[in-house]
Amino acid sequence: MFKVGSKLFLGLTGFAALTLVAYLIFVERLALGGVALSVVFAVLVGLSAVIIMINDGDSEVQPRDVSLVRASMWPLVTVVGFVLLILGLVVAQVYFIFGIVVVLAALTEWLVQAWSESASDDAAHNESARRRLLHPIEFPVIATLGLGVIIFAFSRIMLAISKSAGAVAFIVLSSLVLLVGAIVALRPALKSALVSGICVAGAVGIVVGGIAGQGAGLRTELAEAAAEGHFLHRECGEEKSKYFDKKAMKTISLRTNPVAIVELRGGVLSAIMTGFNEPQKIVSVPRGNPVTFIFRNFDDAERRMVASLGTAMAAGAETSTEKEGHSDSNETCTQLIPQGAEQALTVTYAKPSIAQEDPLTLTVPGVTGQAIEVVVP
Amino acid sequence: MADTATHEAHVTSTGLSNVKLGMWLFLGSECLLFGGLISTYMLYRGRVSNGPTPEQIYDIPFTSVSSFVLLMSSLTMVLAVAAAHKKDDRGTNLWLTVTALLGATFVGGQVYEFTAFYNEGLGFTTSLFGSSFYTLTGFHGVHVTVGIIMLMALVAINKRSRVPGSKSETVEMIGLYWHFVDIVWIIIFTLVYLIPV
Amino acid sequence: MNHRSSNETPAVGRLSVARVKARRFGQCALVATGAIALLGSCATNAPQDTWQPKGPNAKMIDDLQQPVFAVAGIIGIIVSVAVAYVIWRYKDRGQPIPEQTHGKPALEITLTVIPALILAVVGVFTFRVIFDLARTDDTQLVINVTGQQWWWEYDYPVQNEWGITQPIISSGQLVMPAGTKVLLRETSRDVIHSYWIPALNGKRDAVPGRIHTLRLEADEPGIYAGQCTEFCGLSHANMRMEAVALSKEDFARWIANQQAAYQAPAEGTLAKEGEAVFLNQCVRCHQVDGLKRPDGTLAIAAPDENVWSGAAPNLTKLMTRNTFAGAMFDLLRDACRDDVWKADSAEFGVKYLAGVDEACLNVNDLRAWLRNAPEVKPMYANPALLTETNGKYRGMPNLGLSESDIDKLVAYLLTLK
Amino acid sequence: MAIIERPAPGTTVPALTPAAPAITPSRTYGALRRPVATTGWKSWLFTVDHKKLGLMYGATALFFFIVGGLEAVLIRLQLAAPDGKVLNADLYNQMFTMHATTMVFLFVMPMAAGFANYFVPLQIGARDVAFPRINAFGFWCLLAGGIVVNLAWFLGGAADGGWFMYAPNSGPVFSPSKGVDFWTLGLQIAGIASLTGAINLIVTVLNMRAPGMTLMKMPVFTWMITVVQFLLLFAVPVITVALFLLTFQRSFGAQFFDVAAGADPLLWQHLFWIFGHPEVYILILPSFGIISEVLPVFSRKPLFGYPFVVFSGAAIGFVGWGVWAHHMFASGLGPVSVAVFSLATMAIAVPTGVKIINWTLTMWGGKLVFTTAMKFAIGLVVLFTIGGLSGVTHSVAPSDTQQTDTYYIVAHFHYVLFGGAIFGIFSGFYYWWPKMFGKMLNERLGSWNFWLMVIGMNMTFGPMHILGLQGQPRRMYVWTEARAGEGFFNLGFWNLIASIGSLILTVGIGLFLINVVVTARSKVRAPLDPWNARSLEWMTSNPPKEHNFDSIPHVHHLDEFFHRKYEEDPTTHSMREVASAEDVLAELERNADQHIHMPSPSYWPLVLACGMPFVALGVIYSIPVAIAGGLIMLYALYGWALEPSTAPESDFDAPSSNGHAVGASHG
Repeated sequence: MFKVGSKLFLGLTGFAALTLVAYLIFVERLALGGVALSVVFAVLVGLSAVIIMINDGDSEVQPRDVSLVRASMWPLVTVVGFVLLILGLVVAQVYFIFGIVVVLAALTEWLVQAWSESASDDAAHNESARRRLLHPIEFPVIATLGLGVIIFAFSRIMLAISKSAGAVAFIVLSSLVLLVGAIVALRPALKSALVSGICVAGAVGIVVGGIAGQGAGLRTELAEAAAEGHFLHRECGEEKSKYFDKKAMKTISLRTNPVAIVELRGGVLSAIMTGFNEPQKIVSVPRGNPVTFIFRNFDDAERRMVASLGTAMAAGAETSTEKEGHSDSNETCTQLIPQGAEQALTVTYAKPSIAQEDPLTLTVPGVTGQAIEVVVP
Repeated sequence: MADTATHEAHVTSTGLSNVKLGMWLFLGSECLLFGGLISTYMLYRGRVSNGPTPEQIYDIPFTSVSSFVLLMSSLTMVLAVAAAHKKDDRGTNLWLTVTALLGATFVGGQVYEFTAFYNEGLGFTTSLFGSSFYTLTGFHGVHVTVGIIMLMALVAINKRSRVPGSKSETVEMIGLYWHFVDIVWIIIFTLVYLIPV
Repeated sequence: MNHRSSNETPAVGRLSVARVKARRFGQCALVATGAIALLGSCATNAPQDTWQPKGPNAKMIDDLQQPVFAVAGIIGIIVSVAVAYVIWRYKDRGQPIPEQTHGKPALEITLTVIPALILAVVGVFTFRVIFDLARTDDTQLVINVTGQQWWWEYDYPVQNEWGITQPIISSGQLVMPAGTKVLLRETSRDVIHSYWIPALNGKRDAVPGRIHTLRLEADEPGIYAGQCTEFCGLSHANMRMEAVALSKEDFARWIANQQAAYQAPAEGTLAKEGEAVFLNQCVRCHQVDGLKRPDGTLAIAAPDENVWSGAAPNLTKLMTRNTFAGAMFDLLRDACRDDVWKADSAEFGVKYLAGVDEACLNVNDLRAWLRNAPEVKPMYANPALLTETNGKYRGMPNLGLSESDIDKLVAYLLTLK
Repeated sequence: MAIIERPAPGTTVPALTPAAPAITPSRTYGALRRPVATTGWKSWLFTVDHKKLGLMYGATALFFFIVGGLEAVLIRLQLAAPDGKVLNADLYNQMFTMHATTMVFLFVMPMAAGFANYFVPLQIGARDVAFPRINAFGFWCLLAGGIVVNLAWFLGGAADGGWFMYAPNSGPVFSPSKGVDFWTLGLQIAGIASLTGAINLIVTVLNMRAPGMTLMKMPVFTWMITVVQFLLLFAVPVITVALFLLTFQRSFGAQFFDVAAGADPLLWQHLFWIFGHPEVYILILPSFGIISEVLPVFSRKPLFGYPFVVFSGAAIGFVGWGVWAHHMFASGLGPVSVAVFSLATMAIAVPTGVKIINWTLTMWGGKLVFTTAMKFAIGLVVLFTIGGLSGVTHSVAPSDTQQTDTYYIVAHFHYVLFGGAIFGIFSGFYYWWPKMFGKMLNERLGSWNFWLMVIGMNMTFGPMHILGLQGQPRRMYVWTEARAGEGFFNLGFWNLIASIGSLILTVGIGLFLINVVVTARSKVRAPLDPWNARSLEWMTSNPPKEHNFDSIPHVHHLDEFFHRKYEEDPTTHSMREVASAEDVLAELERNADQHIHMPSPSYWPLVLACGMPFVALGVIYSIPVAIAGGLIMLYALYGWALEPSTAPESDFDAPSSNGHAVGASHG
C-alpha cells in the first residue's frame, strides 16, 4: 500500500519532525523558527495523507509506460530548499523563510507533476492537465519575480550613484533596451542563441549592478539626509536655515476659513478675521484645538512668521521637537517667504493664556514693535 | 482576461469589438479614479505641517527622464500592436518585451524616488503632502506594474498559441491600457512635478 | 402660541399623509386625515418648530419657503387628482384597445416649460436670500462657538463696546443680546457638529480646522432651543443647545457678572471642603478661573492631558447657566425651569439672571452625573476602548466619588455664580 | 452546454462528438474538471448564465432586504417612545448605519442589477451578456462585499458612522471598533461588482442588440438601465478613491482626514457626494424603467412621449453630476457654491416632472387593467411625486438649512426610495415573476400586499414630515419629551404612529414572502403571455430557454411583440389581434438557429471573488492573510485568462450521461 511517493513523503515528514524536536531542544533562540518548522511539519503531514489517500495518484492503471514520466527538477529544488532552510537556522531568519517558500513551492510542483503523469496514457494530455493547474500560478509568480529583481536591482544602482549620474544611467539603460529591441526587430535573421545571449548578459548585468549598488549603500547626501533630518530643522530666526528654507512655497492650497490671515504690510502686522470688519491686533483662539493662520508677506524683504507657544506647554503636544538643533521648542514658524507670497501655519495651543508667563504672540523676526496677541481663553 | 471567444464571430451593433469597447469604458472609469486622486493631491500638496515640502525634494531632471522612458514605451507598444496586426508573432513578442522592460525601468525609477524621498524625511504618514503624494504616484505605479504583468502574460500566452496573430485583439486592448497609463503619467508629471506650488 | 404658523404646520401633514390617502380612500379620508393633522398641530408647540421664526434671519427663510410649500402642495394635489381621474375614467370597461399614439410634442414641451418657469421664479428669490444670509459686514457682536463631543463651548472675544474687556468663556447656553446682529464663528475640536437654533436661523456645520459663520438675531428676550444636527458619534442625541436672548441692559449685567472675580467659599463651610474635592479631582479637566490651590498658585486645568478633544467645560460661573452636561440636563428643577422658559419677555431677564440657587437646583440629575457620568450619558469612558486616543477620555469618566464627596461638590458648585 | 446543437423540428437529439474514450475528463481532472453540469447546485455555483445570475442577484438582494428591514423595525421600536430602551446608543448608531448601507448597496442596487441582468439581454434580443464570466464575478463580488460588511456585527460591532461616514468621525480615534474597516473594504468589494456590471451591461446594450433595434427602439427599462450603468461607471471610481483614502488612514496611518495635520474634512464630503448623488439616481432610475414597461402594458397603449422619457432619464443622469453639494448646504461652502448648486438642484426637478407627466398621460385614454404590478406602478407615480415635491422644498438652500438632517429629509427620501425605488421593484416582481419562474404570483395576496404596504408606508414616513418640520433631528438614538411639544398630537404621537406604520409595512412585506412561498408550491403554470405584453422578453418561453431565443427576432417597432400580435384597423385606429403569443413564438421556432454557441461555466469568477474577503480581513487583522488572499486572486486571474470561454470537448463526459442542455430546468 505504500508506494514510492508515499514513502518519500512519510520520510520527509519524519525528517521534519526530527528537525523540529532537535530545533526545540538545541536552538530555541528564534521563536519564529519553531513556528515555521511546525508549519512545515503540518504541511508535510497533510501532503503525506493526501498522497496515501490517492494511492500516489493512481489506483487503477497500475503498469505505466515509462515514457509518461518526464525528467523533473523538483527533487533537486526541494533539496536546495532544505539546504536553505537549515542554513537559515544557523545564519539568518531571511534564508530560513526563503527556504520554506522554496520547499513548499517545489513540493507543490512535484506533487502536481506526479499526479498529472498518472492521469492518462497520453503524455500530451497529461502535460496539458499539469499546465491547466499550474500555469495560472507559475506565470504570475515568475513574472513578478523577474519584475521584482529588475526593479529592485535598478533602484539600488540609482540610490548608490549621484543625482546627475543617476539621470544619465537611466537614459543609457533605457536607450540600450530600445536599441537592442530595434536591432533584433530589424534583423529577423539574427540567431536566437545570440538574442538569448544578449538577454542573459543584460539580466546578469543588472543583477550584478544591483548587488554592487546594495553593497555601496546610499549616496552620501541621502545618507546624511536620513541621519540628520534636513527638512525638519525649523529654526525660526531671521537667518535662513540651510535646508528648511530651500525654495519656499509661494502660495498655498489652503485658503478656506483660517482662524485669521496675518498680513505684514508696510511694517505693520495685522490680523484679518471673518466676522470682524476691522483688522485686529488680538486673535482669540480655542484652547487645545489645531488652528490655522495664514501669513501673507507684502514687505519687500523675505520674512517668516513665528508663533510663540508659551512656556506652559503640554508635554508632547507639539510635533516639531524630535531632531536635534531645536533650541527653542516653544515656538514654531513658517518658511521664509518673498514678497507677495503666503504660508499657512497650523498651531495647537494646549494651555490657556492665564497659564502663560508671557503673552502668546505672532511676530515676524526683523520687524520690531509689531505683534499680534493670541488669547486662549 | 476577457471572454472574447464566444462573441468574436458576432457582428456588433457599434462595429467595435466587445473587448475593445469594454476597455474603453473601463478607462473612462479610471479617469475618474485618477481624477479623484489628483484632486486630493492638488488640495493637499501645500499642507506640510511636518517634514519636507515638494519644492525641497523633487528632482525634476530625473523625473523628466523617467517620464521620457515611459513615453518611449508607448512608442514600442504601438510597434507591438502594428506587428500584431501584421500577424508577426516574433515582432509582437519582441516589442511587448521591450515595452515591459521600459515599464520596469520606470517602476524601478519610482522605487528609487520613493526610497530617496523617504530618506530625506518624507514618509507616508509624515504630512498630508506625503500621504497624498505616495497615494497618487503609488496608484499610478501599481497601474504600470499591472500593465507590465499583463504584457508578460501576453507574451507567454502568445508563445503557447499555435495560430499566428490570434491575440491581436488582446494586444490592442492592452495597448489601450498602456497608452492610458502613459497619458495619466503626463498629467501627473505636469500637475505634480512641474507646476510650481 | 403663534397661531398663524401653527396653522400652517399641518399643511405638511395634509400634503404628505393626506394626499396619498385622499386618492385611495376618497373624500372622507381626506377630511378625516386633514382634520387630525390640523388638530394635531394646533395642540403641538414644539420648541424646535422650524415654522415659527423668532428672528429676522429665520423669518427670511420662512418667508421664502412658505410659497414654495404652497406651490408644491398645489402641484401635488393636481397630480393626485389627475391620477385619480385617469383611474376612474379609463378603467377597463371592455373598451377596445386604443390607438397606439406615441405622444404630442407640443403638449410635452408646454408641460416641461411650466415647471421650469415656476422654478426659475423660486430660484431668483432663493438666490437673494442665500446672499443675504451670508452677510457678515453688519455684525454687532461676535461670539466664538466651538463644538466637541458632546457639548458646545462659547467664548466671547474682547469687544470693548459690549464691556467685554477680558475673554469670557461659557458652555451649555449661548447668551446674547436681543435685537442685535450676532455672528457666531463656529469651529470644532474633534468631529463635525452642526449648530442649529431653528427659531433664529438655519443650521451651519462646525467643522474642525475651519471657521464658519452663522448670523443669529432674536427679536425678543427668551430661550430658544436647538440641537446638534450633524451626526457626531455616540451621544449625538444628547448634544443640545439653548440660545438665551437678553435685553441689552440685562446682557450688560450678565457680562459684568461673568467678568467678576472668583469668590472662594468661606472657610469651614461644606462648600470649602467641596473646593478641595474639586481641586483634587475636577480641576484635572475643568477650569474655574481664579481658583487657587492651597499653596496660592492658580489652578490650571489640563484637559489636554486627559480628554481627547483637549477641552472640558469651563465651570467658572456654572450656576448662572441653566443646564449642564452639554445641555442634556437642566440645572433647574422642572418648576423653576418652566418659570424661566415661560416668562414673558419683560420679566425674562430678571428671572434668568437670578441663576440657580439651592432651592431650585436639580439635585437628582446633578448627583447622578457626579456619581457616574457615563451611565447617564453614553460616552467613551471605558479605558479598554481608548487605545486609539492614548488613554484620553472622550467625555467625562466615572470618578468614583463617595457620596460625601458628592455632597461637598454640590455645595461648592452652588457657589459658582 | 458549450455548443448547443439545437434539434431541428422532428429530429432526435444529436450526440456531441464523442471524446477519445481513454481520456475521460472526470478521470483526468477529477474535481478540477471544468464545471459543465447544467443541473444541480454546481450549475448555479459556477454558472455564467445571465438569467441564473440575475436570479441569484435577486435572491441575495431579497435576503439583505429582510436584514435591512429588521434593522429598520428595531430603529422604529427604539423611537416609538421617548428615551427608548430597545437599543443602546452604540447599537442604535450601528443599526441606522447598517440599515442605510444594506438597503442602498445590498438591496436596491443588486436588485436592480438582478433585473438588469435577467431582462436587458432578453429585451434587446441577445443570448447572453457581453462578458458572461465577468458577470458571474460581479455577482460573487457583491455577495462577498455584503458578507464582509455584515461580518462586523459578529466581530466587535458594525460600522457606526452613518452610511455617509463623514470624516473625521469615521477615523480610527472616533470609531475605534473595526466596523468602519469592514464597511470600507466590503463596499470596496461590492463596488467592483458595480463597475464590472456597468461595463458588461453597457457593452451588451451597445453591441449586442437584435438586428433592427436602434437605440430609439430599445425598451425604456433597458434605456434606464443603460443610463444607470453609465452613472455607475463614473460614480464608483470616486467612492473607490474615498474608501481608499479612509482605509489608508485607518489601517496605515495616512493623514487624509487628520485635522491636526491640516486636513480638510470637507474633502470626504465632496468625494462621497460626488458619488452619492448620482447614486440616488442609480437607485431610482431602474424603477422608473420598470414602471415605464408596466404602465404601457396595462394601459394597452405605448408609453406617452417615449423620446421625452428617454432623454429626461439621460438628462437626470447628466445633471445628477452637478448637484452633489446640495447635500452640503449646511457645511459652510460659501454663498456662491450654495447658490449655484441650489439652482442646479431645482433644474433637475424638471426632467423628473417630465417623467411623471408622461406616465400620467400614458394612462390617459388607455384601457387600464389594475393588476398588482399596475397598482404598484401607480403607487410609485403618486408617492414619488410627493417625495419629489418635498425634494423641491429643500432645493431652496435657505429652506434646506432648516430641514436638512431632520426627519423631514428622512420622510423625503423614503418617499423617493421606498415609494419610488421599492414600489418599482415590487411592480417588477409581480410583472416579471411568470417570466422568471413560469408561475404567476397570487394576485389576491398581491392586492393585500400592495394595500398594506401603501398604508404602512404612508403611516411610517408621512408623520416624519411633521416630525422634521417640528425640529426632530435624524440619527438620534433617543428623543426627549422636553422637546416634543405639548398636547396629545405632539411629536410623541407622530413617532408612535410612525412606529406602528413600520409594523404594518412589515406585515405587508411578509405577505409578499408568503406569496412567494404559496406560488412556489402551486402547480399552476403561467400562460405564455399573461399580461398581453409588448416587449421582446415575452417572445420566448416561461422561463426562457438557456439560449433565450430560438432565433433572434428582427425588430421593426418600439413595442415589437405587441405589433406582431396586433394590427391597426385603418378606419377606427383601434387595434385588433392578428396573432397569438403562441403563433409569434412558433414562427421564431420555425426559423430556429442551428448552431448556438453559449459560454461555459467556470470556477474562476468564484475563486477570484473568494480571494477578496481574505484580502479585506488581512488588511484589517494581519497583512500575511491579505497576501494569501492576493495569491488566490492572482491564481484565479491567470487561470481565467488562460481558460477558453467555451470549454473544449475534452471537458465533457461521454454524451450518454447528460450531453445536451436545451431546455434545462431553471426553476
